[in-house]
Amino acid sequence: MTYITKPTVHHPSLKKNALGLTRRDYEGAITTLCAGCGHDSITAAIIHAFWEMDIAPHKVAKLSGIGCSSKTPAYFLREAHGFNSVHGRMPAVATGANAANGDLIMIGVSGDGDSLSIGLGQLCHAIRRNVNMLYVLENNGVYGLTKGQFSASADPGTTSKKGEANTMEAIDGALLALTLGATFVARSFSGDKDQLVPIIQAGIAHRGFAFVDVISPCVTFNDHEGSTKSYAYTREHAVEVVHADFVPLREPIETTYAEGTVQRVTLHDGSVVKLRKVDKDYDATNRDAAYAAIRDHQRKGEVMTGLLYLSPDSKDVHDQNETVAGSLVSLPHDQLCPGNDALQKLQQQFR
Amino acid sequence: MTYITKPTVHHPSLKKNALGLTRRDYEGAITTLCAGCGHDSITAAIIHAFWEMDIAPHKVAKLSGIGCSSKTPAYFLREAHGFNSVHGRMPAVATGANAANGDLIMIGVSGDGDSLSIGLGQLCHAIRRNVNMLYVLENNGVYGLTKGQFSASADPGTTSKKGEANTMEAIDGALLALTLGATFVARSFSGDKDQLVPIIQAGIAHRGFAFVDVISPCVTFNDHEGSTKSYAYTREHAVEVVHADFVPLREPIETTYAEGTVQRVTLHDGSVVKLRKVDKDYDATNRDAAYAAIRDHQRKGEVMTGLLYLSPDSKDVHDQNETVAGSLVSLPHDQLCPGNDALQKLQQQFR
Amino acid sequence: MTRVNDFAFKIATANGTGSASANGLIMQAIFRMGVPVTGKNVFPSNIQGLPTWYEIRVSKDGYTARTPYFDLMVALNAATYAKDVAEVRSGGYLMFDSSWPLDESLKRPDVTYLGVPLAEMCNATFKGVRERILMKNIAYAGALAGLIGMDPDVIAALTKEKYAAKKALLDSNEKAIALGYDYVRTHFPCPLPIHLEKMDATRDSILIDGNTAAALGAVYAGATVGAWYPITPATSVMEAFKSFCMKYRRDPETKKKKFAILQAEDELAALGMVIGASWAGARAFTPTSGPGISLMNEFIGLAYYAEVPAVIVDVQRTGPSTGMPTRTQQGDLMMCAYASHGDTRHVCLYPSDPREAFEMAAKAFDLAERFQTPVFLVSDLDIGMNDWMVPKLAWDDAYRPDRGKVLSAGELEQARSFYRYLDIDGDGIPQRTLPGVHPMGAYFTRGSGHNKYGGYTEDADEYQEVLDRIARKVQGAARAVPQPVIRKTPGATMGLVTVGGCHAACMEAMDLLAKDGIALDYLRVRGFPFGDEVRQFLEQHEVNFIVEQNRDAQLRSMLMLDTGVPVEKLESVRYYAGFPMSAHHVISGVKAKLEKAA
Amino acid sequence: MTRVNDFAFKIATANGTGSASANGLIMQAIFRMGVPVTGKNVFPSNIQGLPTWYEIRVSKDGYTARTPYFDLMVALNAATYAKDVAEVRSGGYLMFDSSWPLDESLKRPDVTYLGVPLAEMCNATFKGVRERILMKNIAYAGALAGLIGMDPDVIAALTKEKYAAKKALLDSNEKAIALGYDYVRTHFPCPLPIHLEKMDATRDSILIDGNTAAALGAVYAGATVGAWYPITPATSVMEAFKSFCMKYRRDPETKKKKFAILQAEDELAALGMVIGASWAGARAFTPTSGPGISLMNEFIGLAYYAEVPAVIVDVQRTGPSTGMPTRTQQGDLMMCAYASHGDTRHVCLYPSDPREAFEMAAKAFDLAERFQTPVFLVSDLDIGMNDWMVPKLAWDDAYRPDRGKVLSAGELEQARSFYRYLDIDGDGIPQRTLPGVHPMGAYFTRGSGHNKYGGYTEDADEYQEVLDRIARKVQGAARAVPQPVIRKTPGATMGLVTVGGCHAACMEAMDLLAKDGIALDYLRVRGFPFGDEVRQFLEQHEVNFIVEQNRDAQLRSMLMLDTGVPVEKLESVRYYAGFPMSAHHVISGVKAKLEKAA
Ligand SMILES: Cc1ncc(C[n+]2csc(CCOP(=O)(O)OP(=O)(O)O)c2C)c(N)n1
Ligand SMILES: Cc1ncc(C[n+]2csc(CCOP(=O)(O)OP(=O)(O)O)c2C)c(N)n1
Ligand code: SF4
Ligand code: SF4
Ligand SMILES: [Mg+2]
Ligand SMILES: [Mg+2]
Repeated sequence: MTYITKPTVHHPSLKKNALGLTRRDYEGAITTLCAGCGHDSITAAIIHAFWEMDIAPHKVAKLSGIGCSSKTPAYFLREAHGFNSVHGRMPAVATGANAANGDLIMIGVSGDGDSLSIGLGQLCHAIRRNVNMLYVLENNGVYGLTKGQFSASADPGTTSKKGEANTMEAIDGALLALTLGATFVARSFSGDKDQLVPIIQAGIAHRGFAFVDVISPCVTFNDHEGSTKSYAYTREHAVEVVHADFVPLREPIETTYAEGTVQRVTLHDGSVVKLRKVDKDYDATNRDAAYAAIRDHQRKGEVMTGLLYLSPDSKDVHDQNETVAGSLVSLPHDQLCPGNDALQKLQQQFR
Repeated sequence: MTYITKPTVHHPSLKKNALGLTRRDYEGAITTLCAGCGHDSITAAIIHAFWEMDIAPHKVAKLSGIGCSSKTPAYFLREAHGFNSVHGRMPAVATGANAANGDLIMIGVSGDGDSLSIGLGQLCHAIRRNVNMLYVLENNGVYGLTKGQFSASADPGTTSKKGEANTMEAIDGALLALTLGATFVARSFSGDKDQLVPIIQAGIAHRGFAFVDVISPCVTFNDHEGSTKSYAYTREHAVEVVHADFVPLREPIETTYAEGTVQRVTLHDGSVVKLRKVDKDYDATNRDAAYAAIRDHQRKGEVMTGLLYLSPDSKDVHDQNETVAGSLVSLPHDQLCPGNDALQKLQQQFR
Repeated sequence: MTRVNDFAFKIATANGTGSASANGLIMQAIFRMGVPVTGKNVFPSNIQGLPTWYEIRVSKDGYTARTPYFDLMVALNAATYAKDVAEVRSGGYLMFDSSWPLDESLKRPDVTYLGVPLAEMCNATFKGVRERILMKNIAYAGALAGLIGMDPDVIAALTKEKYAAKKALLDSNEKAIALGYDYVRTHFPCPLPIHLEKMDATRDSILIDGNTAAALGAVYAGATVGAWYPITPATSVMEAFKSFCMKYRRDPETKKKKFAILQAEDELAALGMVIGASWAGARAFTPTSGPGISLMNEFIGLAYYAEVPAVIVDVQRTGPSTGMPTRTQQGDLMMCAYASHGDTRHVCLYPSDPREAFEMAAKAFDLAERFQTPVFLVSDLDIGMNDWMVPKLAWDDAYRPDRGKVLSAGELEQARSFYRYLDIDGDGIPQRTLPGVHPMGAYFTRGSGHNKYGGYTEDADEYQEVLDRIARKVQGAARAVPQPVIRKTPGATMGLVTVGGCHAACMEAMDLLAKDGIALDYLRVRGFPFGDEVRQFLEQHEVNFIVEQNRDAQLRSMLMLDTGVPVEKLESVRYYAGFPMSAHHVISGVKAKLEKAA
Repeated sequence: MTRVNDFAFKIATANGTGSASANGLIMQAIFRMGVPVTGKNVFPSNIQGLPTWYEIRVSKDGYTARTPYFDLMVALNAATYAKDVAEVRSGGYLMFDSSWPLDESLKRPDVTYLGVPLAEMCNATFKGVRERILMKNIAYAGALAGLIGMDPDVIAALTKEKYAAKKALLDSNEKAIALGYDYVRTHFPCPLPIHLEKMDATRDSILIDGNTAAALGAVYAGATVGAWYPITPATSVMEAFKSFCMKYRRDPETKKKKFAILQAEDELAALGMVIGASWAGARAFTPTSGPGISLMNEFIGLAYYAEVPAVIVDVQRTGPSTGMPTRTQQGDLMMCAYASHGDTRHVCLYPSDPREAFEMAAKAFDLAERFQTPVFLVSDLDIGMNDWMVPKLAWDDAYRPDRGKVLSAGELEQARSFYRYLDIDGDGIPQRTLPGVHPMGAYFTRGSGHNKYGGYTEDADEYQEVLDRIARKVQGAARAVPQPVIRKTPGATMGLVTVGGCHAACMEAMDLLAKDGIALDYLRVRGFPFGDEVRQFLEQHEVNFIVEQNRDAQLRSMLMLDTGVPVEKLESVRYYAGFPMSAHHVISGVKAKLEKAA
């Protein structure tokens, strides 16, 4: 029962962030996922990322669809409003929430079934709209909660637990996002917290849709040999091309790296993402290069990870709409209602 | 009223195909679209393509969603079964029809609203599944039938008739299809019948999902200055990189072209597509090169046309499923029903 | 027989030719003469070239229902001549474009034919295909003006207003009007026996369609987020909302917007956006039609069970499936009331005309927030897209949105505890908090099983407790929705019961039936769940004629289920072939039932 | 008090630990002893680690309904000890794992505690975490065997059958069974007063779940295309269909498949595929649950209006919205009957157990093709996923599919004309053709307005003619759906009316009520539209208790609407908190109503 929250007794020894909160304050209910599920590691990374960024939990809205992955918002940020919506339709709910209150810090969590099958259209359109949110796709190649059917991210040739081979093309979320003009595209691995945490942080700070595809093995249904989404396979085939360091606005930007190995991207709020390049020639602000590189690695049987693409000039829904600053929710009624005089005047038109 | 069919009196002078049919025999009801609508030209190209391929009209199933474009199946092949389904969901209906009867020659017609908004998920999954059908996206950048709202293929910056500018990224069907592993991707222009007809023919012969994006101006709502889907704009900015000639199986493959300018691809049924390359280095069987080329042209403000990509080893739904040859519909019941003896035997398991 | 200010005429053209502005001019001119008038646009589901009609009824008594009896046909579409000729009332008139001869087979001896060479005159007067076509429309308006005696000054004034800024257009329009007007005045005895005379019956009224009015209601109620997917006949709701917002809702200095309109990728997404926005605290809505409601079913259930406000405007069209998108029907009554799997029941509001569409649209937001549930504004194509004469709209500036039990940061600070789904005062309505406001307000919204504390549950009792409370809550809305309109007739023992846009036809029918000695009490439901008043009315009458526009007697079904009144008391009178209901449908329906009983 | 072959027990574990095979073994052993038995799996909506229960009822009288009275609790999950202890009947037993001491607060004086050191014994006997956990389950089965007197030979035989090919596993299993069995035999007086004795009451029966049975029905009816999207509790329908097809439907030589299973991207697509396949002439179906039906609403309307066959299996779960996905309910009755906007009405079949699920699944295809309309097989989680004892299935080899009025190429060749939507013989059912067959058969299928010739129309009369015919056609199905089951009791003046899986509880309740002198006639509806028999039954009885598993009395609503019987005659008895209905729900419901009336 996910509403059994953990005791919140504080160990005085726990490290506090600028708000005086410990990591415990960013936790949620006890997980009900299988022991060893990749999704739980992502939850831990999310907790760490928010804590380190000194974000007040209640300023956050956490949303999801349906699936094992989509349960996880219950397991972090207990002081944030959560919305476990319907299968595959979280992007729309998030889009609406963001339209209403652009001040909310929004994180959406989804699975590969939720995002790439039933929810594919909504995901694509949220990307296209550039809704200001962090979108974490917890990608295990299967439908965990319905017990192990192939999802649309299952690679061709990958076998199920029972030994059946998938025959269809896989949908690659990162390629898809780039094709749709996403402004922030990353891929990581649930087992690589060092890589994942700064990506999440950059994604939160990014103004626009930050798409993060995280390979997150399903220990119960897709962690066997023959699976390309297992721990073993991912550990072996993941290749980091670029490592993101996230530097919040108020921290001074410290020491320089060797020329050419670091790329700096300043985000909308003044924070900086420093991209330490493993591949010297990789340019994380070049959409087409990113696409080609992902395909290159794919051909080599590798899974390319890191913050793959970041658009420096991202315009989110509100920028495009030219909405007034702040939240529409807090506008007083008299600013919204034209009043009876205006109505009477208007009606001259209708005569 | 689209059921008013044209008189089918035959002019003895009309040219006949191998079945003894004239082009008139491949027509349908009189169009109810606006005079000058691009969709009508595509209808004409479809009629021509089927006639020239000597396909018996009643062997064809023609399907569509909802929209001006989706009305067009009523205007060709009156002797073919037609299915004007619901908005955006034709791919599923086509997938089912194909699963039932793989012998049907299937053509789906859709619009950019139908395919890229409400139907985006279904289109993507039909591509991924590689359903054996020709899919014609009649792309005008607007919702014609609901009077001119921007569709998801409207380019950023393009203006509506009222002068409003679109702010969102366009979804490029060809790039999307390539990203999803489509086995046949083409782009053409309703005003270029010479280019379009052989593409349609190759698409029909292709075993798998043949995706054809046809820029098809909406004269009523999107043919003004400021539109990137107008006749004028498309005429000016379309760049053909490769021209397809379709050579049916039984015709001898004639004369050779200068080395390097023609690429031959043999289709599943033995037909050949000859690709006359405008750009000598273009390789229409290289998915990544095609993607990069489309993007290149896009950056130059050009619309790249032609048969952009063709996979020589396409496996369709039935290949993947390993279905018996022929249609499932015609299997006699005794081949489908295991009978009572088998049932009694089976039930030992349930005790 | 002379009939002043009491007749109907119909204009047959092809769509996409620009006749809309001519028809608008005619409507407005009659209205400004102080004569009650309504217009019904009968248009095809395509963009250009197919037959389209505009029907105008002039009624000194203020009847606004459609009438199928046309005294004058303006037959300008050769493709529909036969049909149009057949529809003229015996003794009536047919005006046609005599630039071409009319086939003799189309001539009826009981109809007077008025040939006006519109094309010929326009071709002679104007240049270019486009202008000639457009001006032919204005010319027929001019001809009509002459035939039925519209006031030339009113027309002149209207034209001047409209083209104040466009001198060239003004000239052409004036010229075209004169062409038609002068021709009929010289060739026919004008005005015809059916004609207009000035009255003073429209001073406090406006001409407006229901979609525009509903959009205004949303603006006035303070809706800030609109999400939609285009669909006939609901599209103009959002178009109007947008244009009103552009006018009233931009920061005077920065021009920044105090609203957000999201053109969603489909209807599922549109309602998802509304749910997200409402959850975040905005007033949000989505307009759609039947197919959209079908697609929204899953999300409707989520909003119901997770108790998220949402306003859904269903501008009904003829179903099932794609049906006839440009024809009207009341086919979604049941679906709106019970949409989604599992046990659900939804608050519905039923406007009967644009004025109620305005008022109820605003009301819908109050109810959605107060009861934390989806609320349907169940309109239809006839109300939504046609031009109705209604009393002027008024707004009470004292109005403040009823946000329901939303806890502020201060209240949360004070509270010792907050449990999202707890019924603290017995009305079945729990307290609600908005994201971003206060840590104490945090809860987890879900469509899966939850207990009254907001926790996930699979426990039978905990689950049932919440589900039962929601049933009580929605039943409670019966007292908050607009109460039925009831009109009693002394001595009546039978009732006439209806919903929505059938009102106009029922009003007229009752007057006519009364002349035949058939006295009826009247009730029009305006909200669902139905309240006690509705049940009592039905019980009090020996028999109730339930008048509605669908095949399956959906209103009657809902009345049976909600009030328990036996079917024997509920005689069904239906018309559902796509046109707005007319008085004659009601009258013949009632009479047929009475005869059967006798 | 000794109770032989008439008791119930419950096993509490955590899910994902492998208890399913132990429970299966227990069920089968009892069944093979010739003793009637049913099992109900109460599982959480997650994959591993949450509480899960398996309830087994042994009933020499063959009662198969759930009973909430447990004589013996096998409490192996510390997380639910308190709840589990509370559920034991006074005088009953509780077996627990005594490897750890039981908290004193959990002790009840009226319950006998039987500690078995399962973990301890297994840890001593087996190696490795996985094997220890798995064998602990088998050990509790062994212990149970000893306690309730299962036949050791039967168990031994079953184990041998199951692990015939896996010697090592066989050894471990035998060892684990012995551990439990021997322990209880040495420590407690075995068997307990509640125990088993051999009978001969299961010879002609099988143990099967409804989803497997429905899948078999689809195979036997000749379904070749299955499209689906995974959803609890419907998933196993397609899994079973697939495994049966792999067994029976592959070409003996090439191994090529005579079927196609499409895992769709969502439920909208799944039904779209079914419609496409049916239109092309295949028998096609999709299994789903409530949320899926909600999503399918638009396509359902298309199939209804364009008259395309489609078989939809709704394995209902607890709603609304996501609800409790692993609990049962009959919450979709209304939705299935009236899904989609506009006027629609759908043929529904209501199995009450797996045997009927088999028969009606097959029947559904005949009806869908004959009436050219969507047909719903309305099952539920209890029927679909639980283990039921039912009479053996039988198949009539003389069966030939009823394809309805499908014209062959030859017939088309002969015909002078073919019009898709013409009613040629008065039954409301038009003729149909398949694509690819003959040029004469070509027509245009559409969800937009069409006339009887299959042409597009916006004409009022043409539209109505088709819509009215469809209404007649579907009403005609009332005579073709399975007729109600009726059981009369001499002297009864009251009726008990129910649907689907409530049957078992009603049967038992009627026997018990009869003992209290309450005689009832019985009717179970099996198909919709309801026929005359149903109406007559309701009318003939002073009062009818309508028993169902949903909050809003959906069956009663449908009876009211479809038969016109007044609500006063229809007393609602409901249980809807997620467990299968028990006799006591029916009895207490009926008695409460009778007392109120008295
Ligand atoms: C409309 C609907 N259809 C089907 C389901 C059943 N369902 C629940 S979760 C799920 C798939 C989840 O897969 P994924 O998103 O990959 O999450 P995972 O469990 O693998 O983390 C499905 C099909 C549902 N809840 N709703
Ligand atoms: C569920 C649903 N929503 C909305 C509509 C209304 N509608 C009809 S056509 C259309 C858009 C068509 O655009 P497109 O596919 O681009 O076709 P075009 O008319 O431009 O050829 C829409 C939104 C509908 N028919 N069904
Ligand atoms: S089933 Fe897979 S995805 Fe779900 S909780 Fe278990 S390991 Fe994680
Ligand atoms: S509105 Fe546009 S798309 Fe539709 S028929 Fe006219 S020109 Fe073609
Ligand atoms: Mg997954
Ligand atoms: Mg379009």
